[in-house]
Amino acid sequence: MASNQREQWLRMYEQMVKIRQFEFQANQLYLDAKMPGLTHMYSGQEAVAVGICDALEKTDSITSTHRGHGHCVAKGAEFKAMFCELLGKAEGYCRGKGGSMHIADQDNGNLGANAIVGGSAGIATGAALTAKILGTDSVTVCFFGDGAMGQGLLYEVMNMAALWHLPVIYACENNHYGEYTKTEEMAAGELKARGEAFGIEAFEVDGQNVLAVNNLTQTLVERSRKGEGPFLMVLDTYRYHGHHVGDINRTYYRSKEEEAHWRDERDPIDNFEAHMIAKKGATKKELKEIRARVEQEAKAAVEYALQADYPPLDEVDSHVFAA
Amino acid sequence: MASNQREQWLRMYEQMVKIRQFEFQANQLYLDAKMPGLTHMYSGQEAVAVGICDALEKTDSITSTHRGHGHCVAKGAEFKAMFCELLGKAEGYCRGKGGSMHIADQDNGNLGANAIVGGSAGIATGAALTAKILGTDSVTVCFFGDGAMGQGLLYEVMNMAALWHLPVIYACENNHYGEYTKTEEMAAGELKARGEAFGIEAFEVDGQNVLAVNNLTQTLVERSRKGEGPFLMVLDTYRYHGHHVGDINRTYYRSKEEEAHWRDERDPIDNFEAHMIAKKGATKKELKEIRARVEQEAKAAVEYALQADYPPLDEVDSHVFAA
Amino acid sequence: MRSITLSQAVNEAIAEEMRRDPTVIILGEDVAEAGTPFKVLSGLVEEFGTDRVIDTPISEPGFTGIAVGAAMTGLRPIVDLMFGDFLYLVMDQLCNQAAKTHYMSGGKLTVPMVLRTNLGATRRSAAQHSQSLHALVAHIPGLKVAMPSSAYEAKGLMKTAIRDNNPVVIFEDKLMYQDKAPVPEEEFLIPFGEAKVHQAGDDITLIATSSMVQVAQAAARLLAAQNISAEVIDPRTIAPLDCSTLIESVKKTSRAIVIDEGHQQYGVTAEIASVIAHDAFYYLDAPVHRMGAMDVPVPFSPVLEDLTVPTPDRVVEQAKKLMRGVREHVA
Amino acid sequence: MRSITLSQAVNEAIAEEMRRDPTVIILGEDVAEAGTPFKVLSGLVEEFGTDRVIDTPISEPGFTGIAVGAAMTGLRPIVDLMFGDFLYLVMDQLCNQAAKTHYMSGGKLTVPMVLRTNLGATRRSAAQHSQSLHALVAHIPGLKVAMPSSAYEAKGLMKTAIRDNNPVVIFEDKLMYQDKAPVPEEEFLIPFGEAKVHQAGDDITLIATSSMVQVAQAAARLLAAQNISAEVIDPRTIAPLDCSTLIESVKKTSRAIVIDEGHQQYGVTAEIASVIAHDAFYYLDAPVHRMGAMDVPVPFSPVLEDLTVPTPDRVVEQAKKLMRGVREHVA
Ligand SMILES: Cc1ncc(C[n+]2csc(CCOP(=O)(O)OP(=O)(O)O)c2C)c(N)n1
Ligand SMILES: Cc1ncc(C[n+]2csc(CCOP(=O)(O)OP(=O)(O)O)c2C)c(N)n1
Ligand SMILES: [Mg+2]
Ligand SMILES: [Mg+2]
Repeated sequence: MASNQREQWLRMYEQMVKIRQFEFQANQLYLDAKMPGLTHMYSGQEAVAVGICDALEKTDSITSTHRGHGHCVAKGAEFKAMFCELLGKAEGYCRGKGGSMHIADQDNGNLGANAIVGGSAGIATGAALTAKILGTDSVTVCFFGDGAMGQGLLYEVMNMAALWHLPVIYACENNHYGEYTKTEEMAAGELKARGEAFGIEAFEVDGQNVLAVNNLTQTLVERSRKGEGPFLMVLDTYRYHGHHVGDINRTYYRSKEEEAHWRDERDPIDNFEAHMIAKKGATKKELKEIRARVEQEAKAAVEYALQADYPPLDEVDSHVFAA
Repeated sequence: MASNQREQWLRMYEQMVKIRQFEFQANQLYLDAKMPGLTHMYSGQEAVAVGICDALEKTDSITSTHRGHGHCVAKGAEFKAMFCELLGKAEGYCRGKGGSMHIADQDNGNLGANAIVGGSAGIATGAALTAKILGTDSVTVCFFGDGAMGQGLLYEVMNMAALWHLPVIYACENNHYGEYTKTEEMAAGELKARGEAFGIEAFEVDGQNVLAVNNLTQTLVERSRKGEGPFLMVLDTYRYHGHHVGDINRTYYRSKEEEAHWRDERDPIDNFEAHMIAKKGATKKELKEIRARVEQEAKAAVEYALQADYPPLDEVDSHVFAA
Repeated sequence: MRSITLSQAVNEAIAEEMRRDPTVIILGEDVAEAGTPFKVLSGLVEEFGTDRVIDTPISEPGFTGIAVGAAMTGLRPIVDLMFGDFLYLVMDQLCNQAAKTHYMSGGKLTVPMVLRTNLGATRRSAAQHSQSLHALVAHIPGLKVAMPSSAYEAKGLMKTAIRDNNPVVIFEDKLMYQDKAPVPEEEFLIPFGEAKVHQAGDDITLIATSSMVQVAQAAARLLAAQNISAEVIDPRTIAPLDCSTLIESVKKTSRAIVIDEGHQQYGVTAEIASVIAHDAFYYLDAPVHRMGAMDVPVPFSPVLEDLTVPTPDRVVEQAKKLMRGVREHVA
Repeated sequence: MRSITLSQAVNEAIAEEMRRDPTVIILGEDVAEAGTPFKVLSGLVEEFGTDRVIDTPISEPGFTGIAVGAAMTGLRPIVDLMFGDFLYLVMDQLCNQAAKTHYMSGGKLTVPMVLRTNLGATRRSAAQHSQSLHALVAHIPGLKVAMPSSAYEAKGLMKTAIRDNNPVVIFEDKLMYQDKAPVPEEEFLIPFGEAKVHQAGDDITLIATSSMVQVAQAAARLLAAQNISAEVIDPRTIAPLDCSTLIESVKKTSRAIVIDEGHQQYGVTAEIASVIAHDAFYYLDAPVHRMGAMDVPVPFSPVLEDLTVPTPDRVVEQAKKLMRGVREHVA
């Protein structure tokens, strides 16, 4: 196995573990009543964010969603500033003003989570327009859920992206539910066809397989840089938790068996771990060390964030306008 | 030829002639500076409105557009109340309050023109929802232009119509331009595919051939009544005038040759006339008499409307709220 | 009298009207089995079925438009808009279509629909889930706007809204869903355009909407302890607005504070304050004071968010300034 | 000084800024070859090409959203919204996204975009093409709102808008596009938040926005003939609002009328009137009077439409009532 491939595998593994760990701690903060408000867990979908973001450069952009911690970590964010943001602290990525649903990390190209379902489709497409007009070769990935396929805005911007050949990849994370409703009850026809109808080449991929996601993304990113975009990816995936941390009793909309199936059979981290070991890309011990290290980092970051200061009160009316 | 078919042909012919004549007079009113504001001519597209509306019952509904006179006539409206509306007179369908872009004729099932491109897509779909919930067997046709395919609202409601099997037919009048821009520059992919992607059976039809339009519509209306809807029809057609009556110099966006081609080769009235005569459905003389009678009716209605009263001034703040 | 929560009151109102009138339906996201994320509609789908309690895709403009068409043709749809912040998405269908159809058709078409949504910050939900956007719709002729301040008002106003032949937007305070209040078991409706004097007083009038009525009442109690007698008035509907009740009160007290959770700039406090300052001009002993939410997007951080909304203490502080009536304290 | 039309002024402003800064682009329907239906942008595509003057599909929410993203990443897009009535369609992208991004990101992301659109009735365009909806956006923190009242203002405000690092909404009066005014050939900018005193006066202050400035000026001339000296002030931007110029004027004149073409209820006149009634309270000799457009959808029929908008005669009538200052004439 080539050392750069091994490196990449370990990097993606670590990023997936980081996301899982981040969400574990965030959920814990909620359960311990230390988190203001609610938050939406990305656990289960790690291979999507990581497989995609690993194929991007730092100068490429992403837009994210209400379920955005995974995208944020995968695009390079640090635990400390993320936890600070989730707790409304001044050292958060947005000085505590955005919180979980608006976390943004411009330096790493994360243009922000968005609490309006589908709300960032225009932003992502606009970032791609910038790339085209300024002649940079950067690519933008727009993450959104199957539920966001209900928003007409998406089709408006996909149409323009297609007309103008913009370097944008629409990444639909089909986790089979929008809140408490199954995708089939919300979406007629085929999701993939919804890109194709607007002249966009579209792909379906197993969103639990980080290598499959990564390979496809690498191809599409390369093609996007050559002006062959836009593209639509529909990624089959699953969220392990409820819609948000408070959605505990959910058997009325999905069965425990279904949840168990995804966790037991299709976990993106477990399966990648098995794959790496089988292919001799890593040893069990190595991987265990990574998990232990990430857990320590996460715990330390949580401790740090809990102790960190809130923003000074006079910041309440700063940043309404830029200078 | 069966007498009921002959009757239908003559009826459709007369309706097309009425629309052409209505628009001729409306344009004349504009040129004579007797018309408040601007208006959008339907001339050239007659076979669409007539072919479709002839397949509907009075209890079926339509929603219309800024280019709505044709739909209004085809669904059964009278010249007098229409011209009164265009001139802002009290005897207009909307007491002069709506004007050309908002003309509605509830008694005949015309839920109204709409000055927001695509703005009536929700209304039409809602009317179909009413039919389904109340168990009437009425069908709604939603008229809109190729340009309206840019509005995301359309896809949102098509999706719901498909999910809920609503009796609605989306009739896209592709006249190849939205204002001063060609459809190809506004719409990526295929228009028909945009219905199909949302699980809607879609059809393309020659919008200049009133029989083709009518036949297809009859089938779709029947199927809609059986709960097999929704459907999308994309009708190939052409507007003879500019985008609105004031759009006179238009060679910068479309050629005189193209305009001549459509007028000379594909005129829906001329071609239907030739067809009827060839098939012995009517004589030249009969048709000439129809044209003459319609012209007289139109002129009389214009005279009437010009003399009619404006609404009393105290109506300015009535009808803001229903009792 | 029994007490029920605001959530139960809304649920009862809708259930009663749905029993009474088979044309009443509900459209919205997760309104059926889930009974909405706030659980306000729990049980309705069980009673009325999925034909009348309809789960939609996440398509606010679309299902609002569908409601407009349904209302024009014989139904009385209730649109459930999960957060008031999503109003921006439905403005075209609500303001260009629903609000204008009756007028544009010269009185022929009617649009009897209700859009129920919510308002209110301090729930740690950040800038896109905390707005109080009622001023936007109150600006548009053709819309009625109701703002219940308790379970009692929530029930009576909702029933009136459903029976109204016009588009009505009704804003519930999302922090108040679990608050209980006495609500009669017998049927009642609350007419639109009638303000409620929650508490009579002589020295100053506190006019407050929705979530801010509790704030005004708390302030009134604190003021009473300092021998200042405050009258607390709740317009209940801001369109139509019951100007005369407000003005008569201020003519009596000569001082007023208007408290509302929408942004202050170009917001509801401006309309109400300017109506009073105009019509009670010759009776005022001090300027009419406005207290809206701060003119900032709602910040996530709890320490900042709490600063953005009027509180009883801040109302008391202002009331005392106005009572002193000293010029330099007022500006 | 040469005189040019408001349309030319806008065109010049944009052309100058596009020459100066290659990141300025235009997005909208029929903005390129057609130069917009009002022909305001004629010639720009010839100079700057279709890469920078971009015809869009009829997708207002979509291209506004694209502009937000473009602005966040290095461009300065000008969004052309053909009619102000279509604002409803773009409210989410404008108010939930553009307006809040800088704040929500703790000051990291900026959204330097301009949304240019129009307002104004009496063009016989009926209810969906005649609205003046500037109050809606002025209510939202994070947006700046400019309202030029002449070619001069149109040029100076547009240039400032394009250079501003925030989302700016600029409303042109569609009936004024052919109106000429002196505009210097040399470059100039008009700062936001500075009202302009078009005419000094002693007896009454007429505060008017956009289309209503001409109405106020005409009224002032009529009043002068009756020995009433009116001061005419144009805020030029309603967000930020130059309160102090307005207040100083009213402190001097002791009377004010606020004139604006938006609907009166919950509109711009309410904000301005309540600011004055508060801050100039001790100086007022009569209530501040508001004159907005009637609270009705704009009717098509010319005889009705003309009733809905303030006119010089009606301003004069009100001014004279206020000058008499007699109680019963005011209410
Ligand atoms: C415009 C809008 N409508 C509704 C909501 C409420 N809401 C938040 S998340 C969500 C479900 C989104 O589903 P999906 O896009 O599939 O994302 P997932 O939660 O499954 O990751 C809904 C309805 C919202 N935030 N924005
Ligand atoms: C939402 C909206 N955007 C823009 C306009 C301005 N406008 C009026 S008609 C029109 C073109 C519509 O094209 P199409 O739907 O093809 O209808 P056609 O005029 O060709 O019949 C445009 C852009 C509008 N009225 N509404
Ligand atoms: Mg989902
Ligand atoms: Mg067209």
